[in-house]
Amino acid sequence: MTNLLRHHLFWPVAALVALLVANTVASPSFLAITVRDGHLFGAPIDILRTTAPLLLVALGMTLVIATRGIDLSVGAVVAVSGAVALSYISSSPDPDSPGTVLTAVALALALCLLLGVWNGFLVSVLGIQPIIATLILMTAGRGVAMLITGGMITTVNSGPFKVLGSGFWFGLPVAAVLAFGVFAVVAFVVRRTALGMLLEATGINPSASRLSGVRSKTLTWTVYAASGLFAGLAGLLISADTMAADANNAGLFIELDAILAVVIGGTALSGGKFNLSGTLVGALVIATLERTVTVVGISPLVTPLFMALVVIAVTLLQSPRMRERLTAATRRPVATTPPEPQPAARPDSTEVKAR
Amino acid sequence: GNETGGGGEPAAADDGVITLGFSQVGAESGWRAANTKSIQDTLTADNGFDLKFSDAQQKQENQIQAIRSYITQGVDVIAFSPVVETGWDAVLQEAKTAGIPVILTDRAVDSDDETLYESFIGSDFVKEGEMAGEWVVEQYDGEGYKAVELQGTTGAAPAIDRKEGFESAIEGSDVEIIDSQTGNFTRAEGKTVMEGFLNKHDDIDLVFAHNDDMGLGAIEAIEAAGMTPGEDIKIVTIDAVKDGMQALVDGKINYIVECNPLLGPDLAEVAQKVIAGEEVEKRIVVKDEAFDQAAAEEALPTREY
Amino acid sequence: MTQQTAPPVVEMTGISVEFPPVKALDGVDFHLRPGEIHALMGENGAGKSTLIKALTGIHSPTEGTIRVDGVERRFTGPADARTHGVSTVYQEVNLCENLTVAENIMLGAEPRLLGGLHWRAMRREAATHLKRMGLSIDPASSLGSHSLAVQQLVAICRATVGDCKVLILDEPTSSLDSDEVAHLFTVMRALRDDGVAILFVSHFLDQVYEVSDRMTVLRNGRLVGEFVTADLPTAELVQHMIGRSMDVLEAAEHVVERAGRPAGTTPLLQVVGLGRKGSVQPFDLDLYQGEVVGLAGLLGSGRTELARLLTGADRSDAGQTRVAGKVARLRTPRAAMDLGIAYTSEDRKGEGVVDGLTVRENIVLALQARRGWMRPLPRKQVDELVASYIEQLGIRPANPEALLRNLSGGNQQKVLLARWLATAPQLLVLDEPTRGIDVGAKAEIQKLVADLAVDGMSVVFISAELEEVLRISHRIAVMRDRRKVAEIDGGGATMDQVVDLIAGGGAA
Amino acid sequence: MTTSAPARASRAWKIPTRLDRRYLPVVGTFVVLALMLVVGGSRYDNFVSPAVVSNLFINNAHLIVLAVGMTFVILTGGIDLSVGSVLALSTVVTAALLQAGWPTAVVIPLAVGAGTVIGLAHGVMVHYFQVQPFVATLAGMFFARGLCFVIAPESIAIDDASFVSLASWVQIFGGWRMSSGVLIALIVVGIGFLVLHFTRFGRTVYAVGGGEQSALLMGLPVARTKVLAYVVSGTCAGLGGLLFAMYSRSGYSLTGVAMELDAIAAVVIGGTLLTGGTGFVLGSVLGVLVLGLIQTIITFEGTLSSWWTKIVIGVLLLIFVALQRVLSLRRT
Ligand SMILES: Nc1ncnc2c1ncn2[C@@H]1O[C@H](COP(=O)(O)OP(=O)(O)OP(=O)(O)O)[C@@H](O)[C@H]1O
Ligand SMILES: Nc1ncnc2c1ncn2[C@@H]1O[C@H](COP(=O)(O)OP(=O)(O)OP(=O)(O)O)[C@@H](O)[C@H]1O
Ligand SMILES: [Mg+2]
Ligand SMILES: [Mg+2]
Repeated sequence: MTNLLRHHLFWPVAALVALLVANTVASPSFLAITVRDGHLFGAPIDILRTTAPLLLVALGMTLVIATRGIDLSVGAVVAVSGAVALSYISSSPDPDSPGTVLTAVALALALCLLLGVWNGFLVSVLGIQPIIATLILMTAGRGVAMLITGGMITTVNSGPFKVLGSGFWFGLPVAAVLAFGVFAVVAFVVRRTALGMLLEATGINPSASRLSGVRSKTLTWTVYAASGLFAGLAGLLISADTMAADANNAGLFIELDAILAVVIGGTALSGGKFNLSGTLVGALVIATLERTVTVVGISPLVTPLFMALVVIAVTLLQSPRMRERLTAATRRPVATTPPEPQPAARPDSTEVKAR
Repeated sequence: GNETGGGGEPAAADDGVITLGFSQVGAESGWRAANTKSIQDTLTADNGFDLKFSDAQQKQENQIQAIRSYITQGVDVIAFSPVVETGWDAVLQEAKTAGIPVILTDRAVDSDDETLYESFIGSDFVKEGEMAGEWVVEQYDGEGYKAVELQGTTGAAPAIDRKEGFESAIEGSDVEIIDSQTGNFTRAEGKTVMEGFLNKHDDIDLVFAHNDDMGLGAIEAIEAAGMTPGEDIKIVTIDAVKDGMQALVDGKINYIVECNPLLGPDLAEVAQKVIAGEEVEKRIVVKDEAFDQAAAEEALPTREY
Repeated sequence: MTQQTAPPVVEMTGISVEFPPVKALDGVDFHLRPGEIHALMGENGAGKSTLIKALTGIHSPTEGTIRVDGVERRFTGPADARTHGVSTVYQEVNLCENLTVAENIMLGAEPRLLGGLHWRAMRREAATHLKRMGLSIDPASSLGSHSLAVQQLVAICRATVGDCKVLILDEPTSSLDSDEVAHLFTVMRALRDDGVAILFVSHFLDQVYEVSDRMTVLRNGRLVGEFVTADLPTAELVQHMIGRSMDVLEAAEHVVERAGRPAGTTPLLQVVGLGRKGSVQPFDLDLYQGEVVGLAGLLGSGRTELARLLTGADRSDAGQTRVAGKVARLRTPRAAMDLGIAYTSEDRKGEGVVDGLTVRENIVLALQARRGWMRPLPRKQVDELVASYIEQLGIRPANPEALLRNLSGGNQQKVLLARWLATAPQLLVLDEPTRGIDVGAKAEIQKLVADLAVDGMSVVFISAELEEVLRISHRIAVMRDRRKVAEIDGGGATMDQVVDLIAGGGAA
Repeated sequence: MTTSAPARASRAWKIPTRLDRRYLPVVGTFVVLALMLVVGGSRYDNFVSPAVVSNLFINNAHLIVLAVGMTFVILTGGIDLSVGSVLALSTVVTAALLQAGWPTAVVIPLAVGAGTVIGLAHGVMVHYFQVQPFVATLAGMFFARGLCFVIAPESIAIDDASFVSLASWVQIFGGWRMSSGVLIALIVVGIGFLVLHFTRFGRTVYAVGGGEQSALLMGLPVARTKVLAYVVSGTCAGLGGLLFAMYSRSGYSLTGVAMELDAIAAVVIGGTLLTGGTGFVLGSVLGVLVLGLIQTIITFEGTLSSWWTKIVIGVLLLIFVALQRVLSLRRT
């Protein structure tokens, strides 16, 4: 029990479960999943699909936050990505050809990667504080997206592109498969290579890391680029979802949701130790929370209030102070054995000479 | 002319060119972009205008600042679409003192002093909601329809007014709104909210969306749930942008009430009249049509936005 | 001088502190009397700092009582302790680098004018405090612009401001040189004579013997006993501390092969006219394989700066470096690392430890960084490596997964050393590597350095402890006023000779 | 060995104290601001006129107050995302209560007090529950916005005579205009400056930002200081709301969306480090003026489409930050 309570994912998972329970109470068939045409359907599947873009953005955000940074520009990058891809498709003679769509996707992702590199440049080379560096792109990026679409919502009809939004692979929504797949790959790479540790070291003590030979600048640069790329992919999923590129509203406030997901997942904004599984749970919590508002039927007037209370509840329960309380209440008496064995051989030499 | 000296007295249109300062709310939607385009395309040098345009990015303080700046620059006419209805007395008073006439577009201001502005050109949001509601009642009254509502941004004037209009129109009929949630005027949120509704209720007959975009999002959700929009679930929206009209023609939307963004010509006309010293109407309600499928088919080819 | 009869001003009985699963203190009794300097002794990780923190309310003991002036108290924190006359200088320098020296000293007891801070008076008072400590720095300068040693002295100044009955100094002398130490001791004695009770922690036994009246020894979180300094021979003290007799204690005197450096071969590192404006004047230095070169100098003489130029931590703006005969540009620590040059900073907290990572991660950090992120060290290899260093250096707790921030100061230092040893560099630049390390481990490290040199590693060794430098070095470069003023052979050098050079009396 | 002390002394004092490094970012900001005025003045007629400069202050009085509060929080190493929402809440409270006929003298302290209470809640969450400031204040942001909607979703005009007369008080001297809002804002700046530089609380704010653990071990009242910093920020947001209500004579629940970013940007542009411990209130004021000036340039440009507006704001911000960075980097 104690171990369970102390586990860093306990409260986020508890929150997720609580939300699912609330939904099921409000709508008993909530958890039901049906199979239609070999595909899975139902609210949980919807949630997986709506989590997808947020998960991608939060993934990049986690890495950025690990290096003590923050990326406010992801929302704008989402908008740019959709705008580029859809503008390309809609202006191409054959929107239905896979070639067109692939080019559009590649174009959008390349541009977003570039935007990420730009952020990385400002932060790691010019040394501008991350929040301001990315604020620049947050403002200008949306302008660029609007410039591309002319401020209108660009709509396309393209079979291959629609697959991204509403297609199915292995019975699951393509968006979810993609996002969770990318997430898994990145998590694997980060944890199986030394990348995670080096990122954490950079975030905890940049000067010590530098002296230890960690290429902090390159790493910092890389995570911003990655964040841009993931946000770009998220932008494609979002625009494919409605087959429309809305430069004004696509990804609006997604940076806040992503940061919230990261924090709910137990990663501190002060950098250092990060926790990708926590981010995953955090993203699911937020997507479910949004769904809950509709299913439970909370009036739009009190929705922000409701959100605030949930966030406050989760963060308070997760706070170190509360954990202490809870673990103190459930702790077994500590064994009174000496801390650890004496080091085996200890050369008994000392310098006792007076100066 | 492009007088910038001193502020104070407006430079009368002695050279025949009217300098007009226009402060737009922002560029929050396709509708707004069309609105901006209409104004920019109409108030051209060819038509005898020198347009100064600024985008307030949805911030009242930016808009007040822009208006003040127009006053200092001494434009001939100021026009703007207020971000909010209230809070304009002080700055409008300044414009009045400076002798610069003010024209409101799209959204009204809430002020006791009607002399602060010359005219208000725009749609009547309550009326739009009513038109939508009336059509619904006319079509489906007596069938016990259960409706869900996709609201606009919480607190925004069109959202409040359209809701009010729709509700008042369906009063007395047996159409019932069983759920209502905000979709923030966007397709993406319209879709997610509709998904939620579909999870929760299995007896939805009708969707009333405060704009086309949310309606289009709802269509996606309904299709994904394996139902046919326009048949299994009827859809009524407001705005009549091109995409919405296309959906109406395709039978996925059943009825659209127009909210006309093409205010440019009206604005140009009123501005000219005001400068010429002619009397103008205080309230110019832009004629909003409503389209069913047949009307849409006819209108779609010439749709500008 | 000791007032045997005076009732203790601090009386701690049966104190236990736990950091599950570690029991850092187990039923420790401790008494501190007014007008005495009381040394708290023990190995790294024995629980000295923890005892101090338990007293001042940072850790709350699970058992035991604390009485101050006869009244039972549990302080809520340093602020509370201070209002009751207990002032503390903790082990790591805990001051605010972004504030001025004056603020760091006076904040909390600042002079006021019309209800606000009286800056002029504050600076004036701070200046007098600084002077008492023998420091003549500008009180209006920001603390961060000063070296660690100066900061440590400032921290001590701060503790003596206002009326304190109890002054606690946790390893205050770890980065001071003899000059400053002497000054500090004068101040401490003066305070003691005024009736202040002083608790003093140090790993320098000679200092302890010089200044303390009484000592309490801890081992493994348990009390060994309280002794009158004069009555306790050094050998016995060490035995109490490390828990075994000192038969095997060999004089560390000859740990280094004092054979002259291999002549004729090209130097491993050859530096000509290397310098940096505002930091170190251009200097020449040759380093041969298998050689230990000590840097001697006063506080602020520029030893650290020189070391940083050698290792790419700072960029030089003049001169040339050759590594193994080839011109090398050491623009970053990474570039230096790739050439086999490693540097441990003297600033353990700021530039050394990555305190949020585990012991294991800290040890492999540099090695891993050099391999690049794509080639992770195999887990098995890491575990073996880490285990061997934990054993070799006596790092405790011997748990590779412990967070570094939970280690005692001395053990953190050992981990840092392990990090660099793990990279097996050709040239290792050690800046105060034995800071805060206990007697046993210090000798072990000295021996290690000597062994490494025998195996062909070159070492640059900086220490505030001149004796250590003398003992270990083949050659000693003497620094004064940010200039290299002399280079002498370590074998023949005597203490007096070096001191003379340092102070500026010798040949420049 | 006695030679060492004087030798060291001479060296220490020799280091020239031209311009304290800490002031460089602020000076940088100031220089760039001046530069922008000059460039603007040469590009647009009437740009550098008393009217424009006065308007710069009048339009941004509320933001100045927000930035002052934000400076306190950021100096401690925290952040306050709620200020935009709290500002909105304060305008809504003001408008709603005035509409309900409450006297101005009661409404004003209530509106400001609402901010204080929310700030206090943030402080308690951040300090006692160790919730990260970003999250605590993000929750506060939702909470305040939610409260706005609950009180009144639609905008409420303020026509209370005494409030309007207070709001429309303007002093004019030769082209320069000073509104009551600007006066209040300047007073707040003055108080903020005095508090930060001449009180123990103020210096402790810096100390906490420099290192919370260190400040704690130095025996400084960290808890109180941190909580108080959020209280200051909350109060400033409440006051900012009041100023905004005076400025716009209305209360509206959607006011100040994303205004926290403006406030943060202003503070950071003004040379304050987000990691805490370094920065100045006056820098933040300069930061607000920079943002205001960017907006003014946009208006004067007069032909920018909505998207170019955004892009130009971004580019100006970039030029600005880069210039400031270059100016303050030239130190050693
Ligand atoms: N915050 C903490 N969490 C967990 N363990 C801790 C913590 N602080 C100290 N310890 C453990 O308590 C023990 C005693 O540490 P302490 O710092 O008191 O040693 P010390 O005697 O001061 O050693 P040193 O001479 O190295 O400074 C060590 O084993 C250390 O790992
Ligand atoms: N007593 C002092 N007065 C003024 N400045 C000092 C003093 N002591 C040190 N400094 C400052 O310390 C810095 C140089 O210290 P540095 O660390 O390079 O020397 P060091 O020889 O390595 O001494 P340390 O023993 O502190 O490591 C300079 O910034 C110098 O201004
Ligand atoms: Mg210790
Ligand atoms: Mg040094």
